[in-house]
Amino acid sequence: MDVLYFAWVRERIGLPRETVETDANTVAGLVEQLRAREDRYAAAFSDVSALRVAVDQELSDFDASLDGVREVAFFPPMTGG
Amino acid sequence: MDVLYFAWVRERIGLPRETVETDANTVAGLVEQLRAREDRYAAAFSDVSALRVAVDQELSDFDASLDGVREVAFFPPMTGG
Amino acid sequence: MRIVVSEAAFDFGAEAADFATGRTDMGAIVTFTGVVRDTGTDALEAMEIEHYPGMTETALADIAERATARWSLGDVLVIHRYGRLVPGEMIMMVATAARHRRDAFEAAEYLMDYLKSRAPFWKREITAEGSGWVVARDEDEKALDRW
Amino acid sequence: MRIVVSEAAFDFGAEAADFATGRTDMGAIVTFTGVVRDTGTDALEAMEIEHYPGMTETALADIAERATARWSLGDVLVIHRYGRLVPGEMIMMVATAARHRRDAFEAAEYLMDYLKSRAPFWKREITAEGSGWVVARDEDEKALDRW
Repeated sequence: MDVLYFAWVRERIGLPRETVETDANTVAGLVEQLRAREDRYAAAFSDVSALRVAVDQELSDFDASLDGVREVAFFPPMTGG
Repeated sequence: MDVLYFAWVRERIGLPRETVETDANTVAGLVEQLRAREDRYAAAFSDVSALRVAVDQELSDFDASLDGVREVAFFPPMTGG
Repeated sequence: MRIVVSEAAFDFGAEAADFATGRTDMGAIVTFTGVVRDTGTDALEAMEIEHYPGMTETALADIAERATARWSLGDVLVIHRYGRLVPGEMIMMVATAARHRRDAFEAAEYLMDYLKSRAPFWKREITAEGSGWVVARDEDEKALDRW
Repeated sequence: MRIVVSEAAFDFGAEAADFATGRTDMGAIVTFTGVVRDTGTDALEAMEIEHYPGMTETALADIAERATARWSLGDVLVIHRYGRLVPGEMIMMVATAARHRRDAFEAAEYLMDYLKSRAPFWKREITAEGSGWVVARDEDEKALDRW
């Protein structure tokens, strides 16, 4: 599965995207696994209430299933316009 | 005093402006005198609730005083924009 | 603030670009443009707009000043035509510049609501069947209650 | 409906004129333009806008489609830039065409409110003192409650 990071999430983790092998069933499960990897992931995911997630390029939430999902993206609240 | 007419008020009376000698104290008094002149005036002023008035180029009302006034205009509700 | 009352057509793109360009203090620009619309059953040939020279300019400036007093605006533009226009022609435009988008939007809506019912313009529609004055709509008068 | 996501500058005047010209069925055209604003204490040198290629276009089209479903609109235009912009440059624009002005205004405000908080853009401000991500404002999130 491709995992993408934007804005300060990208900066904290130090890369814009990576391929992740995971057996997590939900976004929250994936976050747990990433957080356990290294300090930079722990720092990026320390407060998930400050994060938003898109699943296959659609805004979603942390309870969302990863079944059949190809792309998950994490980022701070958007500031368009 | 100059009296101006716009839109269908102008059409009913048949002229866009005229000079009127009046001793009326208010717009309503002027309307009474005009209405008494001829049928075309009576027709134009038959229902003053359908009319608006400007006194010296400011929107006003039929109670307004004519003291020192140089120009009075009668017209239907405006349709700008 | 700029107020233009003119029989001639205006260049909407150029006016909008001019108004929006070169500002570093105003983040939000709103424009509204009114276009002569071919409304309904009888095809519209033309719209004739009568106005009250002298009062028109004052009334528009007064409406723009009240908007400026009420919202935090950097600039206001009002252009309104009179005379004969055909469907597709632009009748008028307003533009507002503000630091924040809500001010720019609300001020533009306010300008439009007041232009509709408080600026001395009268529209006459000309169709193949004849012509008639556009009647002021109750909902346009009621729109002023918002403000 | 036209959605443009681009690093290049757009010509606001030409886009606005294009959008507004040649319509005889839509009487009301509203545009909103966002300009990079030199906000405050530290002079802004540039704004960098990051986005999510692929999702951005879909998200903008989805917002525009929801506006079209909700109001009676003849057309919608959304242009949004990404990359590095300096104060005074235009970040984005929306335009709406409707028969009636209320629809055009409300739809444009709706588009802006959703663009602010639901389109995948992130802004970073660069000043002489350093740089920082623009933080989403609570009031922008609350603005969605209107709809």
